[in-house]
Amino acid sequence: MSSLDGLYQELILDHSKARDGFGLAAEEGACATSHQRNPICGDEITLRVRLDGETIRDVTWEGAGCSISQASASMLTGLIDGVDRSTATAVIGRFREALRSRGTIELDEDEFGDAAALNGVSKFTARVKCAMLAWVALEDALARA
Amino acid sequence: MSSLDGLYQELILDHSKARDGFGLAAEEGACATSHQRNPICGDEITLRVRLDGETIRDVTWEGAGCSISQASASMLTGLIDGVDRSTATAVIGRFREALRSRGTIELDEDEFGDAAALNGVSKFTARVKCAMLAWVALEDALARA
Amino acid sequence: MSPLGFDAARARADFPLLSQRVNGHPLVYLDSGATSQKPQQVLDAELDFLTRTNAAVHRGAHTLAAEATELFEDARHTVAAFVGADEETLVWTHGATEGLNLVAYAIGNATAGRGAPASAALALRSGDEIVTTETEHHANLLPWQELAARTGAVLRHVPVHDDGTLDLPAAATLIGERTRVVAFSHVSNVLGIVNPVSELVALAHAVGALAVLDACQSAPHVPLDLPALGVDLAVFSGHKMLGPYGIGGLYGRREVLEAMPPFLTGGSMITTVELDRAEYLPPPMRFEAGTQPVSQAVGLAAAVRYLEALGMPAVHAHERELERRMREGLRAIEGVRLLGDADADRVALVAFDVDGVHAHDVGQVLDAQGIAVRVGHHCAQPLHRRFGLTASVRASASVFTTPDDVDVFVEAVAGVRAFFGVRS
Amino acid sequence: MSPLGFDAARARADFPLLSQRVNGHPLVYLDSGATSQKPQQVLDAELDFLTRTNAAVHRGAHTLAAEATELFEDARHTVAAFVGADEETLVWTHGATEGLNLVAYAIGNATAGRGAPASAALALRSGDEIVTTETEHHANLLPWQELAARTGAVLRHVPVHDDGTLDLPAAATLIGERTRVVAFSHVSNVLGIVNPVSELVALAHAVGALAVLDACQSAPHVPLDLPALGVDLAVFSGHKMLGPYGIGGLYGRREVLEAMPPFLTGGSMITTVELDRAEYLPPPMRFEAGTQPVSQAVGLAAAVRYLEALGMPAVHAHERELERRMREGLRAIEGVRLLGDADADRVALVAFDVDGVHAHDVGQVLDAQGIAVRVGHHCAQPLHRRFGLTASVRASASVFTTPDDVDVFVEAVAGVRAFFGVRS
Ligand SMILES: Cc1ncc(COP(=O)(O)O)c(C=O)c1O
Ligand SMILES: Cc1ncc(COP(=O)(O)O)c(C=O)c1O
Repeated sequence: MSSLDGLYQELILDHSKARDGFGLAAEEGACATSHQRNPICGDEITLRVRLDGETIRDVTWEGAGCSISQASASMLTGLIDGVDRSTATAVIGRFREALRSRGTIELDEDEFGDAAALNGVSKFTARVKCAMLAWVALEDALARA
Repeated sequence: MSSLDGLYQELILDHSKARDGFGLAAEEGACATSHQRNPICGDEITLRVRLDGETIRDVTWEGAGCSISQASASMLTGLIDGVDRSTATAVIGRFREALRSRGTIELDEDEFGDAAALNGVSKFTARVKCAMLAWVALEDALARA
Repeated sequence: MSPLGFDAARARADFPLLSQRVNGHPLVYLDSGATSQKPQQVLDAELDFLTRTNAAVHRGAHTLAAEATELFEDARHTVAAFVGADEETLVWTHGATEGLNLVAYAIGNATAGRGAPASAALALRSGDEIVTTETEHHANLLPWQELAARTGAVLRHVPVHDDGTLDLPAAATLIGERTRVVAFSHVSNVLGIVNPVSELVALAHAVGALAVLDACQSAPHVPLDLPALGVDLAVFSGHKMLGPYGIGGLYGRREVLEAMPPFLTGGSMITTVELDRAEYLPPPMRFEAGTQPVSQAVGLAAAVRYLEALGMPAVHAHERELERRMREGLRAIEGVRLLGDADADRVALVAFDVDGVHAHDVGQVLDAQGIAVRVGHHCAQPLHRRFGLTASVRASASVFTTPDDVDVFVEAVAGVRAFFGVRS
Repeated sequence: MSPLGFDAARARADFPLLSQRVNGHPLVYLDSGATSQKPQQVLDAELDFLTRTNAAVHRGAHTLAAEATELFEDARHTVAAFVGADEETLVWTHGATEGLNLVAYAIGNATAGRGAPASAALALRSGDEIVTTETEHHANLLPWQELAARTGAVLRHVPVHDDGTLDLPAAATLIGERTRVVAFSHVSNVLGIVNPVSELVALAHAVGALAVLDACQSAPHVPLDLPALGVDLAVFSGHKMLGPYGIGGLYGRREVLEAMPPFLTGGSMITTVELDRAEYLPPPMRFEAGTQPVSQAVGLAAAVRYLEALGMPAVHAHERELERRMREGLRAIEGVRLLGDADADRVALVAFDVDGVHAHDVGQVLDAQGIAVRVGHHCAQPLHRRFGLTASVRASASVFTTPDDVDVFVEAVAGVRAFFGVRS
């Protein structure tokens, strides 16, 4: 199960249980919310950020899904808090690129923090959508805000 | 072209030009008419018989089609004139059986007269419908009468 | 070998795909409910057709066209006989989804005034009811939803018990005077239980409604005699019964097909076409517009002959053995819940939930061991919602599935919760 | 070999079926307009998929399913690129007939109030007009007749000149304020003439009508760039372009596909399903209900790669040479009349009448010499009526057709009238 261990790194299993940011905050002040769904497995997420000018604050989310999608949302929460919008958008773009690269682009730990543990996902093309779910929600929320 | 000669016997080519019974008679007295169409090639025939009690009289027809269908209608005209209905129905049945037999059942000249020359058709499954067209029209006309 | 002399290991050797290793393990393919693998006999039949006889059917006078037409119509005869039907009552479709849409649209077209005078009997009035069940595949829900939306008809749904059996007393109440269509699956693709067709047909016919059967998940697994079941219409898909993609069948009682206006229109289903109007052929050709999936029909006939050579009663007995083994094995695993665990007549298909582990993750762990199962809602979202889930894991067997395959699978499921560190 | 370096004899060697003898003669297959033969590369691609990768796409998490999904989506990319389109604008269908029905039914569904708010723009009002042409295949006539009958729209038809070219001034008059759809073929399957797409698209767009192109007979023969042609929607069939049966494509401009309500409904085209309602995915998946013809999509991609390796400009040049040779040869035969003999841009397809000999009989005589042509109305009854015929003989070529094939064919036609004793 070595390729499997590459996918389900310890950090992922931990995040999938800890779920940082889980529990949607009330809509107060300048907020942006997005609901995303993976039609294949029925997984869904609702993600909300508060905006302090151009700065993202208080990422919270709610939803059900596989360990990859839950861990990814949890990791995103920590990564993006306090970051400004344009940086966040760029980070999401690079995350997507790496995940779609079939293992040819590595997620840099300096840039992606815990989320770098999602590296292994890019070799499992069917799971890329799971890992992307929260990130697509954030992208969509920012685009609407 | 030997198999072709088996299909297009001299008698068939002659009948396809002579076309006995061609030219639809006016509807007078006890008549039965049927219009049949081969949807594949667009060939059609309208066939009419006069009924003298149970006896078939004056078979006439009109229509356009390939040499096989025209010859077959022409041959049918001579064969069926003066025959009684139930005999005609039986003859049509045996004709169909022979044509669908892929060459295993021969058309008997005593029973089928000139139409026995259509024997070769049964080996050309795509042409069976052409040869049957007038006979199906007669069958239908009798069924309605 | 089973008592019936059924040798799945020997059948397995006929399926070239199954000889491969996946992730270093021998492939255990338990996703036949989604699509089955194809035996060499089917691949050969289609290839042979394409390399020796291929030509447009029902059209040319040339030799190839005549031969192709014969093979195509022989295939219709073979497949019709497999479901107990006459060839004139079997319409080729591209699959069950198209078949169900065909029926729904034909009824819609009758409602819009199309078709022969007899078609009027199929027309729906606002407030007429269409009854399906809570257990249906989306293919047997959405076409009816859309038909209802277009015609003002109302949808009703027969509920399902916790054990996966349909609530027949509720069905008897639901199916009433206004009911015009009762559409249900022979076997649900999530529950694996053989539904009581005759009872539902009787309820439908008692009120003059059409009984429409989705036989997708029964055709490859249980002996079928559609006319004997009394259904008015039934659909199945070739790719789920060892045949090619893109081919399926719609069976219809003669009178019902006769009354249905066309659905798809185009070449080869007409007698006369003018620029502004057309006349249509009788069934089955009325419903077969355009170039048909000819090589696939020939392939499906080969699939059906393959199943007949094994013998459908033997296939069903084999599957009953497998399903018992699967269910017993899974029941013994802590945290595993089966969806619809009734000891009814069944096919070898089970869906289950592993407490604390998402279906996707279960599937991934199995895949790493070479075991292919399906995860998700299996195109039955309402049924999953009914069981309080969004997704489940489904294992489904076929003629080539061995008891060993089942054991490997059960053992792998038993290890899943430990892998994810879920405490019992 | 042609000046462009096109070697049809070498291509011919790739087609296993063509090596056979028919009635004692080498097969001369001139029925590609009905269905083309398939090169080994296509047969191999499909077989390879079925024996190594086959699994349900877009669904499982297991390894085979992931690989199958990739091949399936790569195929979409390849086929889309072949017609100049982005993959999101290519919808899989089972063939051109289904594609045209999809468009007509989607418009019908929009008229019935289905779809998103944007769908309302597609709705027809009574008296709205749908324009096709006198030259259309039944597949591009009947779906519009049925749509018109259901919605109260009116059909109009662009007439055709004796030489087979469309009457453009008449089209300019016909296409007016009430016109909502202009549907026409790129190349008629009887005339072989490449129609002036840009002119017709301009007329359609000038009045805000949708331009729908039937590209069945152009896709295998001329380089295609559908977005550059400006059409809103276009259809083609795999089996006419060296690919498998049961697969085809519908190209649509993004905004148009976006506005279209679904046609077939079922699995894999939804986001959420409840018992009484559902939400649908965006295009192209919104239009791909149920199990798709996966191996056939992979096969069609291989066909398209085969054509691209030959080079579509070279293919077209090769065909132009063949069509000139055919038409010159036939014109020289007494009693032979060509349907639509304009020296326009053409593909290598000609239909003709032999004075005094029925098309069926002509076909039979050619078949006896191993030459496969099509006889009948070729699903274009109105066009035949326009030319005073019920049936004609059609010869149609492909990449594997050699000048020798054409010569054998022309010589055989020259002998037909003598065989039937028709005096000149
Ligand atoms: C019960 C049931 N009905 C309908 C379908 C749809 O079949 P297809 O996708 O082959 O059209 C399926 C399979 O997905 C099924 O399992
Ligand atoms: C011009 C044209 N349109 C449409 C069709 C229908 O294509 P299919 O039968 O593959 O659906 C054909 C072929 O028969 C055709 O030649």
